[in-house]
Amino acid sequence: MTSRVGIKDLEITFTRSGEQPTTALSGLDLDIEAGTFLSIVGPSGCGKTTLLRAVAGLLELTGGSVTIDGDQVAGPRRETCVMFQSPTLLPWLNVLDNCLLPKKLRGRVQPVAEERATELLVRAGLKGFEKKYPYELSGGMQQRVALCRALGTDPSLLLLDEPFGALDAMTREQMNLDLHEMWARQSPTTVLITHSISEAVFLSQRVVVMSPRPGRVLEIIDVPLPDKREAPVMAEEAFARTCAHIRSYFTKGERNVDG
Amino acid sequence: MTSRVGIKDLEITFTRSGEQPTTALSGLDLDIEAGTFLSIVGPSGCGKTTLLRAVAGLLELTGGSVTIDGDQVAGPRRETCVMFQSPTLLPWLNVLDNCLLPKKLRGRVQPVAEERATELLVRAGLKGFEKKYPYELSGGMQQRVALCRALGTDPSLLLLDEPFGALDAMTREQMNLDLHEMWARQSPTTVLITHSISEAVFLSQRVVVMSPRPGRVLEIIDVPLPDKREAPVMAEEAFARTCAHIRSYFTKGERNVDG
Amino acid sequence: MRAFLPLYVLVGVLAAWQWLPEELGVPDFIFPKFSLVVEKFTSVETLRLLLSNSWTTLFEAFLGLVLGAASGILAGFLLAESDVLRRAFYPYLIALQSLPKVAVAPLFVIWFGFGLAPKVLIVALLCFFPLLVNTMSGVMGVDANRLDLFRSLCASRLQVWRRLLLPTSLPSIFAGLEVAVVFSLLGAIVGEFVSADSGLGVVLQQQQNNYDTAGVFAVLLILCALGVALNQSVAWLRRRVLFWQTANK
Amino acid sequence: MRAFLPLYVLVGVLAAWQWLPEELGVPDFIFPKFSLVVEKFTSVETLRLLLSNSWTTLFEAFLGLVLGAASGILAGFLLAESDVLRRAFYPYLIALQSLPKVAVAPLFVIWFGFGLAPKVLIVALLCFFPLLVNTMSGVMGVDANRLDLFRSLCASRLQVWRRLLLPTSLPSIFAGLEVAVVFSLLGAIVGEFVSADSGLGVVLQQQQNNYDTAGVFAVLLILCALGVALNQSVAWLRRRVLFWQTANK
Amino acid sequence: GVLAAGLLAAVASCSGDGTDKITFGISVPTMSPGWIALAVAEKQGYFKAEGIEVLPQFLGSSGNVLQSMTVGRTEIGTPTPEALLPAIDKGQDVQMVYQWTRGPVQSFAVLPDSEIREVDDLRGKTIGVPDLSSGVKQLADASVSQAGMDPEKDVRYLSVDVGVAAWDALNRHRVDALMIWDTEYAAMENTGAELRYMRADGIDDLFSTTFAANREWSEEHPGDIEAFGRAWTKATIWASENPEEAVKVMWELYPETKTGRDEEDLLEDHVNILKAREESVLLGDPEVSGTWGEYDPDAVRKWVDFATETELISPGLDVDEVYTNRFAAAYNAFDPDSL
Ligand SMILES: Nc1ncnc2c1ncn2[C@@H]1O[C@H](COP(=O)(O)OP(=O)(O)OP(=O)(O)O)[C@@H](O)[C@H]1O
Ligand SMILES: Nc1ncnc2c1ncn2[C@@H]1O[C@H](COP(=O)(O)OP(=O)(O)OP(=O)(O)O)[C@@H](O)[C@H]1O
Ligand SMILES: Cc1ncc(C[n+]2csc(CCO)c2C)c(N)n1
Ligand SMILES: [Mg+2]
Ligand SMILES: [Mg+2]
Repeated sequence: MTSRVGIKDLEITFTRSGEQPTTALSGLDLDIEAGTFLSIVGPSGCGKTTLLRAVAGLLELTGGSVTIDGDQVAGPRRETCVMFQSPTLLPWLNVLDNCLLPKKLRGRVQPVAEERATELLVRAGLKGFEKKYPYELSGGMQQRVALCRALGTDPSLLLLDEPFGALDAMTREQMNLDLHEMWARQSPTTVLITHSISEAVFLSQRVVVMSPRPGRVLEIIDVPLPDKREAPVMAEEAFARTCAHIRSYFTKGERNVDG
Repeated sequence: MTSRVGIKDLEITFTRSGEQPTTALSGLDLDIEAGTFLSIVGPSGCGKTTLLRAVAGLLELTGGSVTIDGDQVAGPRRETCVMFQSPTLLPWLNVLDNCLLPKKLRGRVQPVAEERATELLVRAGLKGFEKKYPYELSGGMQQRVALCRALGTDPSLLLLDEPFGALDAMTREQMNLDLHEMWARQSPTTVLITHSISEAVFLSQRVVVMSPRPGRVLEIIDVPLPDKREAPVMAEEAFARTCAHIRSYFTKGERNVDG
Repeated sequence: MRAFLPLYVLVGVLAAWQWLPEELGVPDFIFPKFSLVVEKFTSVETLRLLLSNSWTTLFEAFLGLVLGAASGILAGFLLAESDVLRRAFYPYLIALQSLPKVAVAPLFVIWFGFGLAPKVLIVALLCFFPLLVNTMSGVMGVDANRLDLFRSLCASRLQVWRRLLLPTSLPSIFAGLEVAVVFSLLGAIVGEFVSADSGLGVVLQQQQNNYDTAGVFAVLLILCALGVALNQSVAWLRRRVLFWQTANK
Repeated sequence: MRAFLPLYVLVGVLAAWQWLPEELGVPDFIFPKFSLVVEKFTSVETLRLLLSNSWTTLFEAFLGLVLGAASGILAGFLLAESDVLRRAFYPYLIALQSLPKVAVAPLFVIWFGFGLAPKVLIVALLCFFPLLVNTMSGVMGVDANRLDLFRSLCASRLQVWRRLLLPTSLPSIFAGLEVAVVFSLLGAIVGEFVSADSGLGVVLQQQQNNYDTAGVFAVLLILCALGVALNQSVAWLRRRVLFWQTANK
Repeated sequence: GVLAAGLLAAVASCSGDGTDKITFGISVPTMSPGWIALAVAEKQGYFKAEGIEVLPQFLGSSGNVLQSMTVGRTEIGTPTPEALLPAIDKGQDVQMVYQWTRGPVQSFAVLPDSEIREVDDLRGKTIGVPDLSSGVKQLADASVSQAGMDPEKDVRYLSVDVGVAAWDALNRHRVDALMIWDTEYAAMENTGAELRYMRADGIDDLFSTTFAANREWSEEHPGDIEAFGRAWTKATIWASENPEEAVKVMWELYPETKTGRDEEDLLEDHVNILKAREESVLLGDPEVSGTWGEYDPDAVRKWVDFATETELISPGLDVDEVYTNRFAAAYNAFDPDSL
C-alpha cells in the first residue's frame, strides 16, 4: 500500500505562444521512499503545485522524469490521490456525495464506504452538513470536505496541496492529528505542501525546502523526531531547532520572494 | 477617509426551502471606531465571512442592524472595499487589468493609477507577471493580485477575508508589513479576518474572538502594543501574552470545532 | 405596481390588437381584430378540429424533438471529446444544417414516404443543431480544475461524461432545448406544408385558401400558445434540474 | 493516421456521392451524381448566375443576422436583468418565435412589401431567438462571487453588463451565433420562396421547376458551403475572443 | 436507433404493394373544391365499386409529384404539362393517361377600372405571379410573347404568392395585373373582389393539369388505371350535377376545408370555386361526346411544339409517346344515368 517516487532532473516550462515562457521547475531531483511522510515548503509561486501535479501525472514534463515504483509516470494512476489547492467540489453534489465521488468512480458505493465517509466528515467537524451543497459551506468547510474526499480513498500515494490553508489554528491542529493518525495506521507515501513550517515539521519525516522559481530543491531535512507524533512533541527542543533551521531559508535574503 | 461601523444585534440565517435553516450569526454586537485596525478570529465556519459580507452590504440581514458612520447599510458603499476569501479574478483580464478593475469602474484610469498598481504588484513580488492571465498564476500569486486590487482603491473601510491564507511565512510577513504601513499612512478602518493569531495581534489594535456557529463575539481584546508595528514587536512579552490569551479560546474545550 | 406589469402588457397587447386594425382601416382579411379571432374558438366544431390537428402537430414535433435533441446531445459530446472527430465530421453536420428545410422537405417526402417519417425528420434536423452546438459549447466551458480532479481519479471517459461534462453542460443544453422546443413546432409545420393529411399546417393552408384570415390567426395563436407552453415546460424543468445554479443567486 | 481522418471522410463522402446513385440505379434527376453537380460549376454563365444570386441571399442573411442577433443579445440582457421584464415580455417573444415562418412570410409580404424588408425580417426573427435564450442562459451562469465583487465595487448596471456579464455570457452567445448564422441562410431562402426576384431561393425553385436536379444540388451545395464558411468564421472569431477559455485547456 | 428503425419500417409498409391500392399524387398543397371529384368518388363508393383503394397525397407541386412517381411512391400523378414534358424529355418514363383540365386554367386578371384592356396593354407593367419559377410564369411569358412583346424586357414580374397576398398586391396597385388560375380567382371573388380577365389568343389550347402514370406500372395494371379514370369521371359528373352535396361530401371527408365564414356562405363560396374549375374540366362537353379523359392529339402536339419553342424541352420529343388514349374508352364505359 505504499509507493516510491523518483524524480530526476525534472523541468517544467509553461509556454503560451507569443509570450515569454515561465520555467516553474528546473533540474529538480528528489527521491521519496515508500511510506515516507514528506513535506514541501517554499515561497509562493516557486513550483510546489507544479511539482505535485507532475507527480500526479497531470502535467506533461518538458524535461527529466518522474517514476513511481520504478514506472515512468505517463498519466494519473489509480493508487495516487491528489487533494488540490482549491477545494474543487462539484456544485451539483451534496457534501456526502462529493466525498463519495472517488468511490463512485471505482464502482458501486458500499454502505460501509458511506459510513466511513460520514465518520470522516464528523471528525472534520462537518456533522449535520452531509446533505448541504458546497455553496452553503464556508471556505474552510469546503476545504475540509475536499480533504475528507481525499482521505476516503485509501491511496498508496497521497498528494496534499495546502490542505489546511483556510482553517483556524485549532481545527487545523485537530486535522493534523487525524492526518498523522491515518498515516501512522496505513503509511501511504504522503507528500504535503504547506506554508506552515511547524506543521511540516510536526507531521513529516522529511521536509523539502524549495528555492524561488525556477523551483529546485534547496535542502532535504530529516526531522529528528520519533515516528509517533503527539501534541507534546512540539515542546521538544529538536522540534524548535528544526523549525528554526527551515525558517532561516525564508529570512535569509531580504526580499527574495518571486524573481 | 475613515468610517465608523456599528453592528447591533445582528442575526443572519440562511434558509433553503425544505431544508433546515443555518443560523450563521445571532445577536452579534460590535462597534468599530473610525480608523481602527480590527482583526477577527474564530473557528472555521463560525460566520466571519458572513459578518464581513453583512458589513459590506452584500447580504440581507435577517435581524439587527449594521450602520456605517451612522447610516444604515442597505447595499454596497463606495467607500468600502472588500477582498474576498477566494481571489475572484476575472479570467479575461490580465494581472494588471484585474488590479485596475476598481479604478476602471470609477472612471478613466490615469497613468498614475497604473503606476501605482504596478508598484503594488512589484511589492507583492509579482514583477514580470503584469501581463499574465490568472490561470497562469499559482494560488498564492492569485491571492496577492486580489490583495493588490483591494489596496489600490484607497478605501475608508477595508474588509479583508483571509488575505494571506495561501502565502508562505516570509511573503506573508512582508505583506503584513506592507499592509501595516499602508494602514499607518492612510488609517482606513480595517477589518481583517485571519486564522493566524500572531498576525492578528501583530497588525491590529483590537482583536475580536468569535464563538463557533452561531457566531457571537466572545471577547474583544485590546492589543497592548504601540501603534507603530515592526518586526521586533513580536519579541515583546505583551505580544506573546496577548497571543496566548487568544489561543486559549481555541484550546479551551477539547473538540469544539463546529457544532 | 411593477409586479402587475405582465398584466398591463397583456391588456395593452390585446387592446391594441382589438382597436388598431380598425383605427388604421386594415381590412379583416389582412389583419383581423382580436375579437374575430376569439370567435373562432367559440364553435365546438372548430374547436374539435383545432384540437385534433394540434395533437397531430404536437406529436410530430415531439417525436422529432426527442430524436433531434438526443442525437444532437450525443453528437455534441462525441465531437467535443475528440478533435479529430470534430474536424472530420463537424463541417458535414453544419452543411446538413445549411440545407433549407423548405427545399429539402419535398425530397424527404419522396425518400421517406408520406407518413410521419418526413415530418419527424425535418423536426429532428431543425432541433439537432442547437443542441449539438450548445452541448459542445457547454463542454468546452468545463472548469479545468474539475477535469483534473476526474483525471486524477482515473475516471473513464464515460464517467467523465456522465458525472462531470453532462452536469457542466446542462445549462447550455437547456438553453439549446429551449430553442429547439420552439423550433420543433416550426419544423412540423414546414413538413405539413409539403405533404400531410392532418395537422395545424394543413388547417393553416386551408384557411389561407378560404381567405379565412381570422382562422389563420387562430391557428397562429394556438401555435404561439403551444410554443410558450413547451418552452415554459423546459424552463420549469431547467429550474428543477439545475437547482445548484438557481439556488446560489 | 488519425490526423488524416478528415481527408478520408471527405474522399469517402464524395466517392459515395459519385458511385452510389449509379449503383443503386437512382436516376440522375432524382439524385444526380457528384460529377454532374460539379459540371454545373464549369459554365461561366451558370457561375455568374449563382454568384450574383448567392450575393443577394448572403446580403439578406447578413442584414437579418445582424438585426436579429443584436436585438436578441440586447433583449437577453434586459430580460436576464429584470424578473419583472422577463415575466412581462418573455412569453410574447416566445410566442413570436412560435409563428411558423413559412406561414407568416406571406403576411410579411403584405405588410412590408416585396423588397428586402420581409426577407431580412424573417431572417432576423429566426436568428433572434437562439441569441436571446443563449444570452439569458449565459448571464444566469455568472459566478456569484464575481457578481459580489462587482456589487461591492458599486459598479453600475451598465458596467456590470459590459465588464462582467458580457464576457461571462460570450461562450454561450457564440454558441447562439453559431446556430443563428446557419439559420440566417435558411430564413433568407424561406423569404425568397414566398416572394423574391433574385437570390438562391429563386434559383432553387427555378431549377426545381426545370427538372434540373443537378442544378438544385449545385445550389444546395453552395448553401452548404456558405453555411460551413459562415459557421467557421464564427468559430474562428470565438477562439480569438474567448482566448481565456481555450488557453487553459 | 430503435425509433428510427421503427419509422423506416412504417415507411416501408405504407408504400403500396400495387395490387388494388393506388397512391394518387396531387400537385397542390391541400384539398380544395377544385379537386372535389376525389372526395365524391371516395364517398359515393366509386373507387370501391371498381375494386380499388385510392390513397390521395397532396404534394404541393407538379415537380414533387413527378419525383414521387419516379421512386414509385406514387402511381398516378397530376402534373401540369409544363412540368411533365421536361420530365419525359429528361428520361422519366411517364405518360399522360387521363385528360382532366381540357383548357388552360389561368388567365390575366386586373381590377375592373384598370386601363389595361387587353394583353397588349401590359407593356411596361408589373405582373404578379405566385412565384417566379412556377409554370404559371412560363405561360405568362408565352402569353406576352404572343402579343408581340419580349417577356424579359417589356414586362416586370413580381412573385406575390396566392390568396390574400396576391389580392392585396393587386388591390394596392403593387402589381398591375395578376396571372393566377381559376380556383384562386374564384376564391378572390368570393371575398367581394371584382376582377376582369384576359387571355392571350395563342394559349387557348394549352390544357393544364392532367393525370399521368408510370408507363411500366400502367402496362402491368391497365385495369387499375381504367378503374380510377372511370370512378373519377363518375365523380366529376355527380359533382357537377350536385355541387352543394359535393361540397358537403368534401367537408365531411376533409373537415379542415370547412373553415371560415358560416356554413351557408362557405357553401356558396366552395360551389363557386368548383364551378370555376368546371369551366376547364367540362370544356367541349365531354359528356356529350363521350370523350372523358381523352386527349385531343392536336392539343398535345400544340403543347409539345410550344414546349420546344420555349426551350422547355429539346427538339424531337415524340408526341405519341407522351400520352395515350388507350384507356379512354374504359373511362366512358358506364351509364351516366345510373349515378
Ligand atoms: N498553467 C500555467 N501556465 C503558465 N504558468 C503557470 C501555470 N501554472 C503555474 N504557472 C507558473 O509556474 C510557477 C509555479 O506555480 P505553482 O502553482 O507551482 O506555484 P506554488 O509553489 O504552488 O505557489 P503557491 O504557494 O502560491 O501555490 C508560477 O510562477 C506560475 O506563474
Ligand atoms: N449561502 C449560504 N447558504 C447557506 N449557508 C451558508 C451560506 N453561506 C454561509 N453559510 C453557512 O454559514 C456559516 C458561516 O459561514 P462563513 O462563511 O461566514 O464562515 P467563516 O467563519 O467565514 O468560515 P471560514 O473560516 O471557514 O471561512 C457556515 O456554517 C455556512 O455553512
Ligand atoms: C388543377 C390545378 N389547380 C391548380 C394548380 C396549381 N398550379 C401550379 S402550377 C400551375 C400552372 C398550370 O398551368 C398551376 C395551375 C394545379 N397544379 N392544378
Ligand atoms: Mg500552489
Ligand atoms: Mg470565511
